[in-house]
Formats: sequence, C-alpha cells, structure tokens
Amino acid sequence: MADALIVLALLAVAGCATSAVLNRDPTRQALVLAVLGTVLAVLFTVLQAPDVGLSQLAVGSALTPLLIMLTVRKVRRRSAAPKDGPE
Amino acid sequence: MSAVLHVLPYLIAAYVFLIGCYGLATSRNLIHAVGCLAVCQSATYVLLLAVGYRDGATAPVFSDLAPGSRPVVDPVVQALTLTDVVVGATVTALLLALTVQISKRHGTVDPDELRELRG
Amino acid sequence: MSRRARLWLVLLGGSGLAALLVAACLRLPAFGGARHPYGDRAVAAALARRTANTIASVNFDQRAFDTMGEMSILFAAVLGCVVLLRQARDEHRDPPRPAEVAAPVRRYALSTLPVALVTGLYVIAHGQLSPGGGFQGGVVAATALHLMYLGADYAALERVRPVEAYEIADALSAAAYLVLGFAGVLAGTAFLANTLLPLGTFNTLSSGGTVPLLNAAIGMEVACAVVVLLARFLDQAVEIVEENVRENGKNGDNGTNGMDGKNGENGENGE
Amino acid sequence: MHRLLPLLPAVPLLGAALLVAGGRRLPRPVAETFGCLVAAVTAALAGLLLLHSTPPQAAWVGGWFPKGGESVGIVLVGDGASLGMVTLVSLLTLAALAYSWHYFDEPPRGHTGSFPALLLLFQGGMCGFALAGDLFNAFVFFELMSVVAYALTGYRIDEAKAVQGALGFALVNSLGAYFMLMGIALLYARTGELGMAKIGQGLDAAAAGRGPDALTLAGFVLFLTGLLVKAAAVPFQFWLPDAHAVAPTPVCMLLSGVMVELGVYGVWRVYGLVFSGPGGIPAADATRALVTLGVLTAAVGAVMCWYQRHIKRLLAFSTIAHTGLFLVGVGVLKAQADEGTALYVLAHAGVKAALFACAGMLLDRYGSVDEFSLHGRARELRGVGIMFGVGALALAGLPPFGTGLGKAVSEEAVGGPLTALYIAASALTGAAVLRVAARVFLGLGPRPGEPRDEEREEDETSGSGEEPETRQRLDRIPATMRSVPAVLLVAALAVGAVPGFAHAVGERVDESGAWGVFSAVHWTAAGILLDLLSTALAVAVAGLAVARPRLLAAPGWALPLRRLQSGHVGDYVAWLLVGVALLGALALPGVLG
Repeated sequence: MADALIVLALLAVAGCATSAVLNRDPTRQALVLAVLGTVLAVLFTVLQAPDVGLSQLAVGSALTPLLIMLTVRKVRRRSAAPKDGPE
Repeated sequence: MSAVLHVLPYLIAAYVFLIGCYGLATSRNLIHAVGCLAVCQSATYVLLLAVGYRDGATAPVFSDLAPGSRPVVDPVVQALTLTDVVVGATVTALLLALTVQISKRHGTVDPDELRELRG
Repeated sequence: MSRRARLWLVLLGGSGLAALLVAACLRLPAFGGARHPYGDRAVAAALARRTANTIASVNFDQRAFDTMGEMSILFAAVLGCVVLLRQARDEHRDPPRPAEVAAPVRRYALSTLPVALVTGLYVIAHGQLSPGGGFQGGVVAATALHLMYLGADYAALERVRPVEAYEIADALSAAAYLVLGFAGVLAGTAFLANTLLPLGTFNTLSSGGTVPLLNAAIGMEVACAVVVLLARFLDQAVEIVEENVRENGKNGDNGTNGMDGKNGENGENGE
Repeated sequence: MHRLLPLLPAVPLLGAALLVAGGRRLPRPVAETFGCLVAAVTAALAGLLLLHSTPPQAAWVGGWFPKGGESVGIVLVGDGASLGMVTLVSLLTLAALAYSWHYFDEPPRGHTGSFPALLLLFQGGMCGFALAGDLFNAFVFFELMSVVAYALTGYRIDEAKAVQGALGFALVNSLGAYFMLMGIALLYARTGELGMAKIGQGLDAAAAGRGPDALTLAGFVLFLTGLLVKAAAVPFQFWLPDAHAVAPTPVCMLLSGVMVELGVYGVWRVYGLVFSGPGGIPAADATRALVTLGVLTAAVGAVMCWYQRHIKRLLAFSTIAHTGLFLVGVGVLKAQADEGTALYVLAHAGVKAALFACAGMLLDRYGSVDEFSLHGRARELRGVGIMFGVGALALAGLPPFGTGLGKAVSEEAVGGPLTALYIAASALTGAAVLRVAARVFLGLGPRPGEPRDEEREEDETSGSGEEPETRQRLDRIPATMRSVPAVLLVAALAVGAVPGFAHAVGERVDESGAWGVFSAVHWTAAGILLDLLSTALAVAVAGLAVARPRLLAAPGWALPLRRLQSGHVGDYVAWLLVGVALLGALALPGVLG
C-alpha cells in the first residue's frame, strides 16, 4: 500500500515537472509549479518526511509561485507601455 | 513491482533533473528559465529523501512514539533537504529580482533578444 | 548560436549526463534499505539531548553550523533583493489608488489572517517536538500577513508592515543566532555548543537546551526575511514606476493598472 | 586554538548582521570603518590560527567530538592550506573595502551599510567554504558565497550589462551548485556519511579492492562540476567574463582574486580527501580529466584575452587562462606542483586585484574602459600607468614576483610540453595587458581603427560609454584608491622575494595535501630563465601589436571561438551539459578497467 502510494506520487512529480518545463508561459508555469510543490509535499509526507513536506508546501506551492507572479506582473506592466528601451 | 521500486525513485529524480536542464537551456523567457531551475532543484529533494528512506519506517519524531519501538527513516537527509528548500527559495527570489531589472534595462526578458556581452 | 545548434548540444550533453545518472542509479543501494549509519547516530544523539524531533536536533544542534550558513544565505539574499530592487535613479513612486474589495473576500481574508498567523507561531514554537519549526512557521506567518493585501488594500498592508522595522528585526535575529554560537566559545566549550542550558524534560516546550532558542531566532529571521522579500517585489509590481513608462503610457493606464492588479492578486493567493 | 576555527566565518557574518541592523542610522564613514575593522579582525584571527596550524587541526563545531571515530557533527579543517586561503580572502576583502572607501555613488537610500555588509557576507561565505571538511557544509557555504556574488555583480542596477551578466552568472552557478548537491546525495547513498574523510574511507570500504564503479564516477563528476563551474574551467567558463566585466571594481578584485581560485582549491581538497583512495577515482584518470580541462582553459582564456578591447573583460579572460594553469598544477597530483600552484595563486590574487583596481580608476576618471577610445588619454595618470605596466609584467612571470616563482616551481613539477603551456599562457595574457598599458597610458602606436569587415560590431563588447562608479567623474584619484593596488603589488612581490616565505608556504601545503613532502621551493636558474623568457615574449608580442596592429589583428580562425561567447544563457547551460559529459568521458577508463 505504502509502495503503491510512493509510486503514484513519484509519477505525479515526474508529470508535473514535465508540464512545468513545457508550459512556456510564465503565468501558467507558476501555477504548474504550485501544483508541483503540492505534489512534492505529498510525496515527502509519504516518504515519512513531514518536516520537509510542510516547508515544501509553504515555500514551493505558495512563496515561489507568488514571487514569480509578482515578477510577471512587473514585467507585463512594463511591456504594456510603449517600449523605448535600448533595443 | 519491488524490483522496479528499488530504482524508480532515483530514476525519477534523474529524469526531473534532466528535464529541468533541458528547459533551462531552451527557454525563451528568463522567468520561465528561473522556474526550470526550481524544477532542477526539486530533483535534488527527491533524490536526497529517496536515499534516506527505509522500508516500513516512520518519521523520526518521538513526540508520540516510544524511542526504539519502530525503525525511523534517516533524519539527516531530511535536515539537508530542509536547508536545500530554503536555499532554493532564496536563490529564486534573487534571480527574479535580477530578471525584473533586466526587463527594465533591456525592455525584454527573452534571452534571444539580449544583445550585450558578446565576444 | 542558432537554436538548432543549441538543441543538438543539449541532446549531446544531456544524453551523456543521462547515461551517467542512470548508470549511477543502478548501482545505488536499493530504495528503502536499512543501512543509514549517520542517521542512526543522529537519532541516538537527539534522544540523548532530549529533543523529540530528531530533525530539529540535526538542524539546530548537531549540524547547527549548516543552519548558520543557510540563515546567512537567506539574510544575504534578502539584502541582495533590497539592493537590487531599490528605486533606481530614473524611477519614482506612484502610490496605487485604493481599490474596492468584494465583501466576502474581505471577510474571508481578515478572518483567516489571525488564524494563519497563530498557526505560524505555533509551528515555530513546537519545532523541537513535532514536525515544523522556525523555517516552516516563519514562512507561514509571513505569508499570512499578506492576506491583508487581499482583504484590504496595499495602503493597509503598508501600515501594518513597516518594512524598515522588519529589515532591522531580520538582521537582529540573524545576529542573535550568531551570538548564541559565540556564547559557546565564551563559555569555554565550542562554537554553537548545546551545553549552556539545562536539557529539560523530554517532549516539553523547554526541552533540548539551546535548540528552542536557535529555532526561535530562525523563525523570526525567516518570517521577517519573507516579509521583506515580498514587500520588495510588491513594491516593484505595484508602486515603483519608471519615468518613461509613465509618460508614454499615461493615458488610460492607471485604470487598467488597478484593476488587473487586484484580479491578478486574487488569482494568485487563491491557490 | 582550534576552538576558534568556526569564528572565522562567524565574525564577518555577525559584522554584516550588525551593519544591516544599525546601518541605516550610521553615517557612511562609520559604517565603512566598521566593515574594514571586522575584515581586519578576521584577517588577524586567521593569521594567528595559521601560525598555529602545524600540525593540522580539526574543529568539531558544537563540541560533537567523534566517539569511536564517528561523530554526528560538522568538522572544520584547520590546516595550512585552508587557513592560508582564509587569510588571503580576508586580506583581499580588506583591500576591496579600503578601495571602495567613499567611492560608490550614493548607497541605496537608507541602506548605508549594505555594500560593506554584502562584502562581509561574501568574506564569511568564502572563509566557511575554505574551512569546510564536510561535503554538505561545503555546499552551504558555496551557495552563500555564490548568492552574495550574484547580488554584488548586479549591484549597479542602472547598467544593462551589469544585470544581464549577473543573471547569467547566477543561473549557471546555481545549476552548478545543484549538480554538486546531486553528487553529495549519491556519495551519501553509497557511504552513509557526510564528512569528507569519512566518505573517502567509506568509498574504499565499499570498493573492497574492486576499484570504483559508476556510482563513484557519477559522484566525482557531479561534485566536481559544481566546483569547476566556479573555477570557470572550459567549457563551464562562459559566465565569468560576462560577470567580471560588469561587476563593481572592488567586487571584481574579489571575484578574480580569490573566488574563482576557491573552485580550484575545492577540487584539490575534495580529490585529496574523498577520491584519492583505492575506492576513489584512480590518479591517472583524475589527472587526465583535470589536466585536459586545464589545458583547454588556459588556451581558450589566453587567446580570448588577446582579442579583447574592454579592459575589465580582458582581465577576466586572463583570470580564466591562469585558472587553467592552476587546474593543471593541481591535476598532476604532485607535492611540488601543489606548492608552486599555492604560490602562484597567492601572487596572482595580488597582481590581478591590483590590475582591476587600476582599470577601475580609468573607469572613474574617463567613463570608459575601452582600449581603443582611451588611446593615449591616460598619459597624465603616470602612477597608475606604472602600476598597470608592472602588474602586466608580473602577470607574465617577471622575477622576483611571486607569480614568477609559482610559475617556475609549477613548470618544473609538470615538466614536458606542459611547460610550454605555462610560458605561452602567461606570456600572452601579460602581452595583452602590456599592450593596453602601452596604448592607454603611453599613447604608443597608431590609434587602433574600427574592426575589419568580417567582424561585425555586435560580436564585440567594446567597453566605451560606461557609467563611472563614483558620483561624478573623478578629477583626481583619491589616495586610498591609489595606495591599494600599490600595496597589493608589493605583496605579490614579497611572495616571491622574501626569503623563507615560499619555503614556509610549501611546507604548510605539503602537510595539508595528500602527496607527501617536497621541500625545495626556491628560485632555480632554469626557473628564472623560463620566467625571463615568458616576460620577454610578452614584451615582444605587445610591442609588435602596438607598432604593427595589422600584423596581429584578429585572424579569421579566432572568430568562431569568439562567437561562442554569445551572452546567451541557454548556450551556457548547453555547454555546461556538454562539459559534464566530457568530464565523465575523461574519467571513464578507470571505472571500466
């Protein structure tokens, strides 16, 4: 039973990682990364590492995607205005 | 099943690392590249924790477990991974801060369009 | 280099790396093996020091020096972000207009905030006993504070969050961790030695000697660090405007700005 | 005494924390004085411990002394080599702080202490890495110094080049660090230990006479990848010129002077403690891998150095060339080569930092570091010109500079065709710097024209039109800025010229290393002749280039090499992957055999 859970969680991690790399749009990637963070947290809990799971949940599925979203917003807000930067 | 399970976690870690490297090398957007780096790093978490796992063991927390009553998984790799998670988040933050400045100074976050530092 | 050439290089190098990694994986001890010499010693050492959560003992006692480095990384990254995201010469601040928040969202956010905050503090305080500790609790507490942005608006957040104070608290808690280390040297034992305080009773809040103190220092450091980090990024995303961008995009950009900002923010915090 | 070892990283870290806590209220001179003071105290402590480092000491942090040979704590290695590196790091940090005295543009508002605080954090990270005797602890401090270095490189956020160079640096080095961590995980899986010496024993026990297997090889390759990225070995080197050309000058002094060399030091330390046993990587394979990469690095670095016109970038490539030489010296696994390399590293740090300091003065005086547009303009800066020229000659190996002694000892140790590599690389980099000195400070030769047709403008980073790092262009150079390079050059001279110093260094390095004792470090007639040969070559080549620019102008065959340096981070990552595969292939025969 535990083995089956581990295998399942591992495959989900691999799938999410692939999707995170292949989603070239940063906003969508941030969402996929949040999912990846959650799946990783589940995997860690299954692997008997609740401490790591908890911090992965806080960092990987909340903080990192949030920072990415904020960056995307800043970058988008810039490029929405007409460019006259050094091109 | 069990023969596969003996190496599967390691192979998954290796796969995640490789796919992250692929994404990083072929990225068209620096923010996406930073995300790919985070993927690479999650491979290190998986590998470390897989190395420390022990069949039939429980978490090494003795608040509701009599010491010695059950085997526990390796606490050292967990501590290492914990450090690694925090390090990863800070590196991501710093990289994103640099990306913000690049978008201001170059007007783009596409690495193909950055035309400096050649030769 | 052309994109095609780069892809070939990636395939070449990647296949070499893949071969190396797979060969190594096949030689690794089988997953779930029973041989963990360092891990077994660490468990014994944690019990001897009356720390119920072995991971806390490894992080704040046996390998507390690693944690010192890790804390310094966090501290350095925050300082780095403060420096990198400072207001440049050609930028100015443009306070966002107050925005309307839907009542359910406001109620949800403002009622969750104290709960999340207390959860964070609880997780920090019980670090040496149960899963959790300074890192996890610190991040939770800091993120909780930002529910304020969701529930009220940016100006309200700025009021409860004087970034300057958090920066100083960040530095002071980092200093506190180091000073606890120095105390060991001054007491004649060793740097970061856990011999200053009585070890206490197993499985109580005050057990584990200096572990709870170091844990608390880290908790405070992480919480402040994350607050400052988020503040700097929010600052960039909401407030700081470049001169040329503002002039060129003045017409009608303010309205969309406020709107898309709020929507984007709701979407992010929701998941 | 050994109890004080952990203080070496802790003191600067505490200094940085206090500086940030109190920095916003402090006037700038106080913050800067405090920074200098902390760096100086650390240097003094390191020097004191260095004097007591025979026999080598180990410190167990937290008092977790081993019981029955096993400990749960972290060990720090306090031997001549590690403490020597710590002393060098601390002194150079002090020099960088002194150089930046009242130098930058206004610091970020309300953050007076942040630049000195970052430098102190950088110092703490480097000290911790040098002392680490535990693989994961080495990784933590490796990350610390990397993270600070990224922030420092991008410090001038108004500069397009600076932020781009910093991001490339950060992405490539972070990836390298994760390779390192994967290697640590594999080695931990095999041995169940983290202490370097314990892992070495574990590998030997696991191999049990059968020699290494694929797992050991992968651990070796992955861990070394991280270090070699930091050491900027070919093909991991692309980030370095981008970062070093754009970082603030005091930061360049530290990056080129010690941080890159710490990568080589890490290779030396880890091979000696972890992989040199019967269960590790056989000596022949390690030598093949390290020397091959070293030769490539020295050659690429020297050639690219010659074709630069951006002065800081030129110096950065010369650092790559010299790192290649250090890698060769470490790679031959001989006590004598170690001693030579140690002396070379010490003196090179002084010389390179002095040269960067001079380039920084040009930048602040003229707002340019372009060799072409500065032609003859710096005649008035006679003192700086003399220092730049002397530094160039020292780089080429002029006796009795320490660079010359280190080069001579290494040449004798490596022998054969590698001697020619040492002469060629040092002569070519010295010549490039001399050429700059002749054109910029003396105005010799015709004014160089714009590049020829087949060379497009965009293939080049020119270095004109840069922002000075000071508030306004300097009319006169402050005394602190002038005196730092002078002191550094004198120190580099002292490494080679003070009788007994080289011998003492050699003894300490032998004690720390794994290759026995060789105690005859001194000037030999052959060494002096070879040094004079490389210096003469440098003068001749530089003279030719200045007098007849057409003769030595960039030939077509160098263009593809220069195009590889594309400024594109995806390319750099691709090359990193190729480098890992290359490293694995080079070390493979020992595992198969």
